[in-house]
Amino acid sequence: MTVLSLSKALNEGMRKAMEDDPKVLIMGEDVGKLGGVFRVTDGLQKDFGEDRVIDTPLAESGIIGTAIGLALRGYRPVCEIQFDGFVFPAADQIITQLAKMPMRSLGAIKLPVVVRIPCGGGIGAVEHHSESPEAYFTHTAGLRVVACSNPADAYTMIQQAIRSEDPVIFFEPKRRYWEKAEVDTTSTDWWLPLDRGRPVRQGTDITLIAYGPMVKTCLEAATAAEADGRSVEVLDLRSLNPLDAPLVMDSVRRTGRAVVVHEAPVNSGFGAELAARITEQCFYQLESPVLRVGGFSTPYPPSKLEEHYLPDLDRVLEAVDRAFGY
Amino acid sequence: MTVLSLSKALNEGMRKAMEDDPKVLIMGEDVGKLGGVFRVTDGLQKDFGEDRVIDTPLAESGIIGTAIGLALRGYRPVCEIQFDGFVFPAADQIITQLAKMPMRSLGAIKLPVVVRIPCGGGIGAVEHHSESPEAYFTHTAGLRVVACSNPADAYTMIQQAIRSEDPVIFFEPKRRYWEKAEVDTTSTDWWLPLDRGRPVRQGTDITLIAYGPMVKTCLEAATAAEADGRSVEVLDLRSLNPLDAPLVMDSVRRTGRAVVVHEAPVNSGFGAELAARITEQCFYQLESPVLRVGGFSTPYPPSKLEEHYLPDLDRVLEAVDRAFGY
Amino acid sequence: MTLDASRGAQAPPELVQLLTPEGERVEHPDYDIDLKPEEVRSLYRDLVLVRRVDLEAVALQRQGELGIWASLLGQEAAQIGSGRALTDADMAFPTYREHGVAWCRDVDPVKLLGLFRGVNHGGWDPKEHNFHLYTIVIGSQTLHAVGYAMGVQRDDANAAVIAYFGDGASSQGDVNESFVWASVFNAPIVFFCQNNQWAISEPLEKQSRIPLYRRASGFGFPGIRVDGNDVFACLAVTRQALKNAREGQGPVLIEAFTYRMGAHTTTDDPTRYRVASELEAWKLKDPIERVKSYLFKNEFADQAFFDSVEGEADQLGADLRRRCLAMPDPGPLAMFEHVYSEPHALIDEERAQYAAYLEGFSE
Amino acid sequence: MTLDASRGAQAPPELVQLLTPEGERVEHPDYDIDLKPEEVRSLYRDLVLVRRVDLEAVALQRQGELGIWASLLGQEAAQIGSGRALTDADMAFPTYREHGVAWCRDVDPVKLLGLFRGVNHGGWDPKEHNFHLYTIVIGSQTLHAVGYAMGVQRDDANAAVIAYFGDGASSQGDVNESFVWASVFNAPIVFFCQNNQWAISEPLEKQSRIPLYRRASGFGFPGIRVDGNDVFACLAVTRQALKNAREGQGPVLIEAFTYRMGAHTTTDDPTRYRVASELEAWKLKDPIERVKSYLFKNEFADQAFFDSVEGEADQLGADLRRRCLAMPDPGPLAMFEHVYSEPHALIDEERAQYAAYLEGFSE
Ligand SMILES: Cc1ncc(C[n+]2csc(CCOP(=O)(O)OP(=O)(O)O)c2C)c(N)n1
Ligand SMILES: Cc1ncc(C[n+]2csc(CCOP(=O)(O)OP(=O)(O)O)c2C)c(N)n1
Ligand SMILES: [Mg+2]
Ligand SMILES: [Mg+2]
Repeated sequence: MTVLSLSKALNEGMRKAMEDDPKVLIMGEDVGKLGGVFRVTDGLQKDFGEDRVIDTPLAESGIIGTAIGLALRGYRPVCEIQFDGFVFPAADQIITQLAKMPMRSLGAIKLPVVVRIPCGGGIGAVEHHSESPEAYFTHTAGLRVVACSNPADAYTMIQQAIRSEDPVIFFEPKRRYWEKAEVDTTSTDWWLPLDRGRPVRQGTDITLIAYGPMVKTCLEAATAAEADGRSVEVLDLRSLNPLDAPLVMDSVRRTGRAVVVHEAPVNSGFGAELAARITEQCFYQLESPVLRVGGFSTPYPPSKLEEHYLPDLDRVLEAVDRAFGY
Repeated sequence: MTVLSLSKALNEGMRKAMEDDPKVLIMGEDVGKLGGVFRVTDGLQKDFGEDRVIDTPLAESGIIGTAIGLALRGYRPVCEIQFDGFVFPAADQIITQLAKMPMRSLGAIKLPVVVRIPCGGGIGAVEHHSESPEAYFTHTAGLRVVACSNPADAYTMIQQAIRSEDPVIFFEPKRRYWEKAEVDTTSTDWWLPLDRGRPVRQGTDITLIAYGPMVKTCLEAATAAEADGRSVEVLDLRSLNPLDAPLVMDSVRRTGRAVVVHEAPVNSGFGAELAARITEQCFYQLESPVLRVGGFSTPYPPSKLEEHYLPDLDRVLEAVDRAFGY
Repeated sequence: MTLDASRGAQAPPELVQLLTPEGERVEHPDYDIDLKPEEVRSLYRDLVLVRRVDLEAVALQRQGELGIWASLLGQEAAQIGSGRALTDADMAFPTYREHGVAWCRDVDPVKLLGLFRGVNHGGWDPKEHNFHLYTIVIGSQTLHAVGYAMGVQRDDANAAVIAYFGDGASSQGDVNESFVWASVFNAPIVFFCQNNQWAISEPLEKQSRIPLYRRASGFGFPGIRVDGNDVFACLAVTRQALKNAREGQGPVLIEAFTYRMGAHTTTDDPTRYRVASELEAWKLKDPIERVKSYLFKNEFADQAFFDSVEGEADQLGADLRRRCLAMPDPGPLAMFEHVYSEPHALIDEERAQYAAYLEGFSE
Repeated sequence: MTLDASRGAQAPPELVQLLTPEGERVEHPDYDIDLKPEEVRSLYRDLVLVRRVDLEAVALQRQGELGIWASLLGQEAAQIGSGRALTDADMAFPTYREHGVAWCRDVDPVKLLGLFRGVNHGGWDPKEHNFHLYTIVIGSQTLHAVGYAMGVQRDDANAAVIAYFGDGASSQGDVNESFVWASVFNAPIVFFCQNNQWAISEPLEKQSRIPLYRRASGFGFPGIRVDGNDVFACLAVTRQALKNAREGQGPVLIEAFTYRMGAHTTTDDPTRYRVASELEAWKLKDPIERVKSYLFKNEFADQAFFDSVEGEADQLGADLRRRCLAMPDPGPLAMFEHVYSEPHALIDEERAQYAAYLEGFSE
């Protein structure tokens, strides 16, 4: 057992993957000497050299496009997008090429490319540095989309993502980078498959569904709700595409109520998919509609307002209350 | 009353807008002499000149980026993206700039830019020419997203979109371009506001919700369902962002059942938002979950398979049946 | 120098030409090529055969057997010349029009038809032929090519990469980013731009106000303009560029100055935007005629040879047609295949549901 | 010629310099400028004042009053020189670091702080100052600038546009597309690239293997490299380029060869990736010191003048600090404003709901 911060856990996971497989490459802006603006790739260039940890020109489409080419040549590139809001110049390469090329090739091509995206708000940053663009990717067939919420998952999931033969969009909750926890780096017995979610708190009255940064917020809300006598179950989805549907449906069938929480705008967000799917599959068990807590239908606001924009304990609890109002 | 095809109605609408306001410009690939690959801008360059109907270099980010600049200078650019699948190189300019700049400016800037996107399948085309990317834009705050389904709406909505002070993503159902109907080009009394939907068929048992190309499909399904003794209401949303929520909710509260139909993949598609929102607002009235019919979680398939991928009368009816199974 | 843009553009003095439209061999200070008669005959054969493949495909489209077709008519020399310059270890990234390069890479022509017939999005194994799938999104493949070349560098392999794109594509951000990458990493790549003067209805002037080969200088690597209708020149220049790339000298941009003799695709109507005289002028520069003249004048081939190639072409065309019609349609559940390389719960669920739905009909 | 990249790069012979680091006026065959002493004093004053604004902002960030700050330290001459070349009718599109240009466009410095303090995303009216908002997404603004310039063309206005971007930005597709557009439409635009040698931790070599000003030649318009620490040269070269643009001669790329003396932003730690000696070498080329020397040597200014500017700077700094602290935080419902220019049902609904939610707490 080692105590690792989430960012260090990612770093160790990548290091392990690079040691295990010489085809694994790291690429992105400032990932080399600087170790990335969040230091997630700290020390890797020093140890693996400039050919394996590549400081790229400043162009996100170029990063993903060349990563695809490297993958076609047998490499396994792990790309860093510096901040969530800067993934959009790469949207075309991700959506029309990375996601679709394997199917286009009738299976002749596999693209084991990982796109790491530090995501979400809460760090007092300027515009474009606090976004949660996951719904753009969950809607894009051909991609796997995952989000880690804690150091242990960060450590295992990044390795699994790198080993996956499919392209993986890998969300990292930037405001949790510095949170620490024990991680067992000596065994893989405890690893959960990459496409499985995890119940992080048992409960009987309502299910909170979250991923990435909001898992912690939901756990806090669950604890607070307990004081009101409500037994709250919390699920950490981990994988958004594919969804661990059995996990979600089993829980909601038991509790009869669900609230989905994410930082991205509610409107057309991933919570909509969850709500729609849960309602379809648990219609007779639902005591209240699946409620959604998330960002508003506005651009991410200036940081002085982010506490209002971001779901917090109070807004989650208010939704829980509303759910019980039905 | 004139009989116009949908594409000609768009053409006439743009012509009218250009006559009314010298600041209106058309820009895009092949929009000039060729009149666009679907001839939607046919004849406009001849009549308004190359300064107002601009054949651009082949780069979608450039089209939207320069359109933003022209709008900053007081122009009202109407951009054509040649096919749905080619909007992604412009994703960054649309999502981080066009959508967000007005808010960024605290209202000092308005961006009356229209982005026309011929969308959807059913024309036997090759990859990237049959997609329905609306959900990427409904999730993007700051944009208005609309879709026309018939010549009359095409004629009015394009003019309203051009007059709107907000950026508008304007979807045109390419497989309906050649369908004709009477359009009253002499009066504006009958115009519906751009953000309002329209019931296109009255019914009492179930509500079909569609937009763009699927409106016609739903109308056909409704007629077929009548034979089974089911009275089906059909709504043409027209505006996806904002949604005409009163229209939708009133209908579903009356019928108690709803099926959303679109060509885009169901997973994280716009139907999810509708389903989630309807369930939240009509929970007690719903006799069955809101069901969704749409594309599968695969890239758009080769055209020999598109009849399977695209929702058709049978798949809509099957969903209607399923809804009545609850 | 007889070749010009025929739209009043100056005859580009920089253009590398080794065989005139009249079939005369000419000298060039920097490039030369020594071709034995049988090599020239073999080039001629390729030119004729790919033109026939193309003509047959156009005919198949007319008869409704293909949804659309992008003809290479007029660009045979650029494609055969550059394609034959490749070694087996080299890798090529095409657009959607490189049927001639596909031919050089031993891709069975019938496999090219799948995409246009709508039975698949790409019907061959790129690794088997070192020929990537066709890419429709303009310019995207140039970045894949550079990435691949960076892989070649890391493998220390004796190989180079060639990326095809059009004059229109030169405006895309991706293409310019690929120039940045290639230059910064000194990647072993040849950018082969077929300037066929048109991007659908837009003439070159809508993409650039200077010759395209000069774009490279802005990124710090050499650009060369070659007579794209001269198969000798295309072969010589591409061969040299690939060799330089393999030897670590980094990227080169080749602009093959040519002409799209046909419509953009079978759905296009070029009479809407270009004048007939332009086409007529370019017909005089036909890439096949000049090789024929050369062979004939030099008595490197006789009528029997030309007849036999013609016969081969007839057979190829008939065979292609037959095999096109025999191509099986994919089954409906095929669309769920290969979306992911590993099992995926949602796809499995949808496949099962749709299979059940189809079952319902057959009952 | 004394200025070089100080990382072993060759001293670029092409660099336009009119004032040496030692404060000597030098001649240049193509560019000259005739500045009266009071004009030079005024330039000096601007340089000193914007540096003070910057220093104060850095201090405010250190004290937690700003979330982050992007310092212009070292780039004052590039910004004041180019900024002062603009006429009122000209339009400027900045990145996030053009505080000196903002100063020239009469944007109250306190308005620059809003973005960095997190009270807004952009605090001034671009139309009022003909100075667009800061743009954070690298390179995006260059396309806006070209579009704006195309509007200027259509208005037949006597104006030009200037687009600022960094060396790192030169790799972005958008920037290269803006070159294509500007060239094809012959737009009245000056691209002003501040090559401050670094894009966060990446040295110029990661973006280009040749001097950046040469990029323009690949797109068919002129590129010029100017000593970016020489305010005279920046003013002269930019003025000329803008004049040419206004007169219909199309785009120009100016590469201002300068240096980012500070960290990328206040959250950056440049000691991780660059050596101290580099900074020391560039200190000798300080953009302010050389003007001071020049004024002093030529007796165009005395100590009293320098003292008075210093006093003004002190006041400006104190004033900025006071007004920064006094900046009101936005109310929570502000985030629903200006998302759309016309009423929007969803925003209205969410605003009302959130207002009610907040009400709930105050009860
Ligand atoms: C990103 C993108 N935008 C638009 C299109 C539509 N389109 C297909 S081919 C073409 C013109 C391409 O011209 P060029 O690059 O010169 O190649 P050519 O067809 O002449 O070989 C266009 C605009 C596309 N395929 N991809
Ligand atoms: C599209 C995009 N990608 C990444 C970033 C993160 N980022 C901010 S500044 C910067 C470096 C910019 O370098 P340069 O263009 O040289 O400008 P400078 O900061 O040196 O003035 C990066 C990578 C961004 N803002 N936008
Ligand atoms: Mg072309
Ligand atoms: Mg820089």
